[in-house]
Amino acid sequence: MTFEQILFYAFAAILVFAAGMVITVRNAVHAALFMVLAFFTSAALWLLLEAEFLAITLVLVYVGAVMVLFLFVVMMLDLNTAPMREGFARYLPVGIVVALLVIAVMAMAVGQRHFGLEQMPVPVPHGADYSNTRELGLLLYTTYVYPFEIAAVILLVAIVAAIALTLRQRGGTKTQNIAEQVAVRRDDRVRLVQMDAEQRK
Amino acid sequence: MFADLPLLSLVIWTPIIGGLLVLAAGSRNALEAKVLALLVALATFLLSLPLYSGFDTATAAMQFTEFRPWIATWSINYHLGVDGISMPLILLTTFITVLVVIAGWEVIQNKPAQYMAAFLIMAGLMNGVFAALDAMLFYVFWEAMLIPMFIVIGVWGGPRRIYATMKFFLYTFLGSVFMLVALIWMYLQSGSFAILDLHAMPIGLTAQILIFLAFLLAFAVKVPMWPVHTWLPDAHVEAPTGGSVVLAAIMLKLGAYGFLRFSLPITPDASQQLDWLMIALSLIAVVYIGFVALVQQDMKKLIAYSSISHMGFVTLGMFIAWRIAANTGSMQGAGMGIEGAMVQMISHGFISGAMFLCVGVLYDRLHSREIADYGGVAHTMPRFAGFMVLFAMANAGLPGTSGFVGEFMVILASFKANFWFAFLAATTLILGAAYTLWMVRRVVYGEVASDKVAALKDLNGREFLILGVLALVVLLFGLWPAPLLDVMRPTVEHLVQHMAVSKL
Amino acid sequence: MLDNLHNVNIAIVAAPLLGAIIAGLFGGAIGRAGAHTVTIIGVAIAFLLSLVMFNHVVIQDAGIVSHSVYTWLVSDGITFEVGFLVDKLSVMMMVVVTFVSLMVHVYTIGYMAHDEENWPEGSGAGKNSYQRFFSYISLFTFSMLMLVMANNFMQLFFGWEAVGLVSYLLIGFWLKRSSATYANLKAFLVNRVGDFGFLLGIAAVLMYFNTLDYAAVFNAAELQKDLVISLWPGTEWSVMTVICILLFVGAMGKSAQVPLHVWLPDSMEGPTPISALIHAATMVTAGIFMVARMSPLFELSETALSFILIIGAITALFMGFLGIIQNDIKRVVAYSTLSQLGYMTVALGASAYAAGVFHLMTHAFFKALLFLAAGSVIIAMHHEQDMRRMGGLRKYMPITWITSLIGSLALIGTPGFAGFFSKDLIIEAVHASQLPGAGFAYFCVLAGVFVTAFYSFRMYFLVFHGKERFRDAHHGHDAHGHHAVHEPHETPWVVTLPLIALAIPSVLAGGMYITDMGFGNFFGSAIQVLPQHDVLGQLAQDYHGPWGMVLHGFLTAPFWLALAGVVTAWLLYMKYTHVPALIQARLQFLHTLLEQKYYADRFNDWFFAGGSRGIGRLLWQWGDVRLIDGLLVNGSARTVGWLAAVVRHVQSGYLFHYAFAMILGLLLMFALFVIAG
Amino acid sequence: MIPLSNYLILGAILFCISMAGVFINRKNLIILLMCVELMLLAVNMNFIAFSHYLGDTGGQIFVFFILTVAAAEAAIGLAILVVLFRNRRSINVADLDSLKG
Repeated sequence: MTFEQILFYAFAAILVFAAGMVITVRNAVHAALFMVLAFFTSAALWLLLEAEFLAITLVLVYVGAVMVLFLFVVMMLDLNTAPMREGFARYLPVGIVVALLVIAVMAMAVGQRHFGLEQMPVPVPHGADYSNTRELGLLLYTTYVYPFEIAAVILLVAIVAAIALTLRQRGGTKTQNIAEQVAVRRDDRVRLVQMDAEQRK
Repeated sequence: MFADLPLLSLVIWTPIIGGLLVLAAGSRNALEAKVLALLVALATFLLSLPLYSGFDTATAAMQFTEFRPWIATWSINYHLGVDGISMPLILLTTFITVLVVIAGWEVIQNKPAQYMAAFLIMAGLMNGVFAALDAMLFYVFWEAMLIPMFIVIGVWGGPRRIYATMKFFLYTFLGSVFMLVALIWMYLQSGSFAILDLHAMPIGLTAQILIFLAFLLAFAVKVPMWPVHTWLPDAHVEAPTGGSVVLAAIMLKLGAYGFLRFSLPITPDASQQLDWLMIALSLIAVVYIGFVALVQQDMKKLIAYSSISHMGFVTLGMFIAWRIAANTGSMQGAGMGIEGAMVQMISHGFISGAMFLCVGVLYDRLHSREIADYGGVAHTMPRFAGFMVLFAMANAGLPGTSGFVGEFMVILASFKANFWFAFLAATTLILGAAYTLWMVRRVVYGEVASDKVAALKDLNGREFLILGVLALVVLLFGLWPAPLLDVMRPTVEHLVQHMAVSKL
Repeated sequence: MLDNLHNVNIAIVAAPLLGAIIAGLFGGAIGRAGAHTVTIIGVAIAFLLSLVMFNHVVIQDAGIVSHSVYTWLVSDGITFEVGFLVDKLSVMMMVVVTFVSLMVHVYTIGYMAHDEENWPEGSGAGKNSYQRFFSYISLFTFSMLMLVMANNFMQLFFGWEAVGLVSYLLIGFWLKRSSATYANLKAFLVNRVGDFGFLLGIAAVLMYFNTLDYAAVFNAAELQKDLVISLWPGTEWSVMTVICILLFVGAMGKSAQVPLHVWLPDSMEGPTPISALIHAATMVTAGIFMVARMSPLFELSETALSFILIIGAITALFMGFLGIIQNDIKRVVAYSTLSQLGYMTVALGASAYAAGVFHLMTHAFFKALLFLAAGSVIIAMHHEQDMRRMGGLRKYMPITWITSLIGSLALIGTPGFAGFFSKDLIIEAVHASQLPGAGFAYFCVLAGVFVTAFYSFRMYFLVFHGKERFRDAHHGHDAHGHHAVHEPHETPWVVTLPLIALAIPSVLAGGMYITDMGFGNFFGSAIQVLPQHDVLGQLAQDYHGPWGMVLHGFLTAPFWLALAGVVTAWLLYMKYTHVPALIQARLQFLHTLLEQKYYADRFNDWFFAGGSRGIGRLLWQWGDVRLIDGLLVNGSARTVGWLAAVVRHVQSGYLFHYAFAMILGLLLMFALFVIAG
Repeated sequence: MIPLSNYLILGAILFCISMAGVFINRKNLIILLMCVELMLLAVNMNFIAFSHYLGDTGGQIFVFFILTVAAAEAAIGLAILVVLFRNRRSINVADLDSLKG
């Protein structure tokens, strides 16, 4: 077994373990942390596949941003997980059986028979001067430039949407309405009354 | 003077447009609407009279034809015309409509204008069914006609009206869908929806049998034949009097008309192959339903079952031809069967209509259809009792009333086919008399059953008029059916000749 | 000349019809007197014009009058017409019918005079009941004339059913009585059973002759006699036998032959004039008339004739037995009618059509007389019908008494009276007949003579002689219970006049016409008898005029049997009045059997009426309600509903359910691809 | 030498685990979102593996886009989740039934 293979199987095992934990642990924070582990191992596997840029991106974007966001949300909300776990044990066997069946079928589809080394030999590794980032950049800014722009817009929309959804005016908070302050008139504030003097008692 | 008018279009569209006007008028003034409805119905009836007087009894061809392209892409045309089979039925429709409008005059308190309008529109649509010479036009009228009836039962019906109306609608609708499939198939084969073209179109035996069965489903439900008859008693029981009258007098005839217009001429060979089925179902209808009618406790149900039994004669008369040919070697007698069926249809229209009106008269007063609630009605309503006995006798097929003529002819014809056919058919002589007269005995005769019966009022002028007119017609056609037969003879002869020629 | 006769024919049927319509529809306007005047005039016109026709056809012997009035319908090349055939047979019937009817009309004026007592207070139907009654009997006269004057089967059937209708209306005339409405329904239905056969017979005639015209059918009959029909596989019936038996089934219904006799005794629920007119004199003889009319057909089937012979013989004897134990005066006469109808039928079966029709005529007179006399007694007794509460009436109502005696003597066949000639002729004819069953029939008719004499004179003695039992009877008769004993008194002239008028032909009609009708060729071509069946022809060889026959009558068995019957009746009901009760006690079983009318009514009620209701309920509840509606119609609706309910669970609204479904689908698709590929 | 199939099977396993996760954690919206992320990861794994073995960088471009969209999706999903929690004090899927008739 080569070093490469050892790496692959080790990381694969960790990945599967982490994924399994994500779906089974009771605590959502733990689940998020196991997600982080899964992303890290995936990134390592992607490095084996010479996708260095994406591996780094995965760690930066997912572990650094998305999972942190998840953690924020999980911690911010006061979750009562007990009712949400009901039926867990009941559905677990079914879930496992279905999952195993799908795995079996998929493994038959994508197994050695069709995608083994005979059909798909391992490509020659690139030299040290090869830059995955440069390759991607060349493609991304030429052929896929429009999708790239659209992706940017999507992200923008996501930002706007997320803010629009979560932003709210809390009732009871004291804020200034500057426009109203500026537009105020004398009549709104001062009322001149004329009244007879009252005799003191 | 009438010859130049598009009479058939007029008898179709006058009541429909009139019905819409009545609807419009009804929101303002109920009385105005009723008068308008009566005028429209009368006008339609008068417009249909020239169809008889101007009818040429020497030819079997379609008369008063009108032709206008409608949907040219699929060669669907607005093609109308009548022959000796459909013309009397149109007259029956327009005649019964007038009576129904008068019958509902004071009885219907809830939305009278809409009630009248529904009947007028229905009359127009039924005239359309009888006059259509284009299969698609026929189908459109055929289906459209369900809607007013659906509304009439559903809105003005009895306590179980929703069940009844759904049953009625689903039953009839289910049947007619198969007819549509058959029509489209034939269109794809022949490229024409004209009924007369379809008559001439050669079709293989298997296809014929399938088409026949499709038509059978559509028409058997309407007739109705055993075992798809159970919607009728429910519909009749729940329908208002007018609805029952139209249902029994005209709507049932549509199915039988369909057999004459479609099944027999389009698929003669299949009809010949399957005539055992038709005869068996007809005889079951006559005998089985006769027994069932005997034990009914509800007057309307009893009459509804008797309608089914009488319609069994109609289908028997129509499909007896090939058995006659097989037994005697000639088609001599087939015409009598078909003519008997036609006469039976017309006469049943009058008699069952009259019977339902009689029950309606009682129902309006006592709000019960149960036989057990009555007894001794003759003491308080002698004039009514007279009519009731007359129509009951007509229903039992007494010679001298129109009810006899059709049964007589059909029995004579079926004897030529087989002794036992006639034997079973003739049991109606006993059964029909038994259930009708037993009901009469329990309702009309005897001691006054209760205080309610004692307080009954005899017929008023309006009711007397309706029943009187019907009584005259029933007696007229019983004593002198020749005018009716003369009209349909050439058409029936032509039909029999047509049936005798194989289309394979 | 002939055209005039055609118009006469039309007038004969139109006059009573018109009277019926006027009295029926405008009864309220014209009042009682108007109603009976107009109907009596109508029937009188019919009677007089019938005499005109009689004069033309019989006395002048100017040939038959046959013509059609209008075409009823034409179908499939066959013309159905309404038309009249007046030959010697029908003209005799016309005269008898219109004469008896006229008498009954007159009589009814008296009988129905107090009809309002029979109706509940304020009954609308009772308001013009008198007028309506007249309308009905005129309508009956019209129908009966249509029947006898028909020249084709269709019209015969019309008249046949029309008289049934009127009979229905009249039996149930007092419609508040449950027994009356039961009886009329029963009468109509039993008649319908007969008509059922009759209609099939007509259909058979049409099938084999292609016409319904009498003349054409009779002319062609000979040609068709060898045809056979297979009613069920493996059997072959002569067409003529089938036709004749079917037609005779109709006659069995109308003429109340066993087993379709059950309606006639019950029909006595109707007012007595009706019992006289319809259920004794005319309508019930329609069957006899019809068979005589169809003699050219019946002659061709010996099987059918034997059948008729046996049915008639059974009716003649066994219905007579039933008369013995009846206590209701009208029922005795009714059973006697049944028995006499059996005699006529026997005559037909023996091919002695003329004798049958001759008996029909004499019977019409004396039976109408007996009924009207019974009615007269009933009027006098204030609608009491039980003979056990009568007796000794001869002192109070002499005319009724004498006429009844005449009627009874005629009925039992006392030599010299009308009944003697016709009945003796029948007995001799049966004796001479060679058909299978003739021996049995001969025995029955002979025994019947004794029975007839016995019950006739039992009735006569119980009513007119002996103790005046009405004095000690506390009849709780509803309307009259509070009265003291009524002194019976002779009925008014409108009642007695018809009695006298009918008594005359009851005595004379036999002797006058025996030569012509019995042995002569009175009916000419109307009745055809094959030479090998011509029993009357054989008897004619020994015939030496009516006086010879009367003298000979005293020496024959029937006379002695009748005398024995009278003497027995006298012994049992005049001399030793305690004996009948003793006999009844000793022969309890027999008495019960007779009292229950051989259980025929019970059986019919149980088997036919109950059975058909049972079948109806079964077919309805199980066939329609459960099987078709429950299982097929609502069953499919329920199936759709159930399916929808099941499928609706899939639409839970939970995403994970949909997701799971998707996954499963995916799995399946994958599996499919993997396995297939 | 690692054959392509190993990566693909790994992706399949990952996908199935997340699928099973969707199924067994059917009530916890947060875990559901995480499972969706895992699924996308499995898909990405396949893309990259193919891209490597076929020598076509285009596959990685897709991964790039998927990551972008997934990030956006996570952001909006979590935002919705927060709003939801604010309104109903629960993120239990079983409680979200106001659309059910």
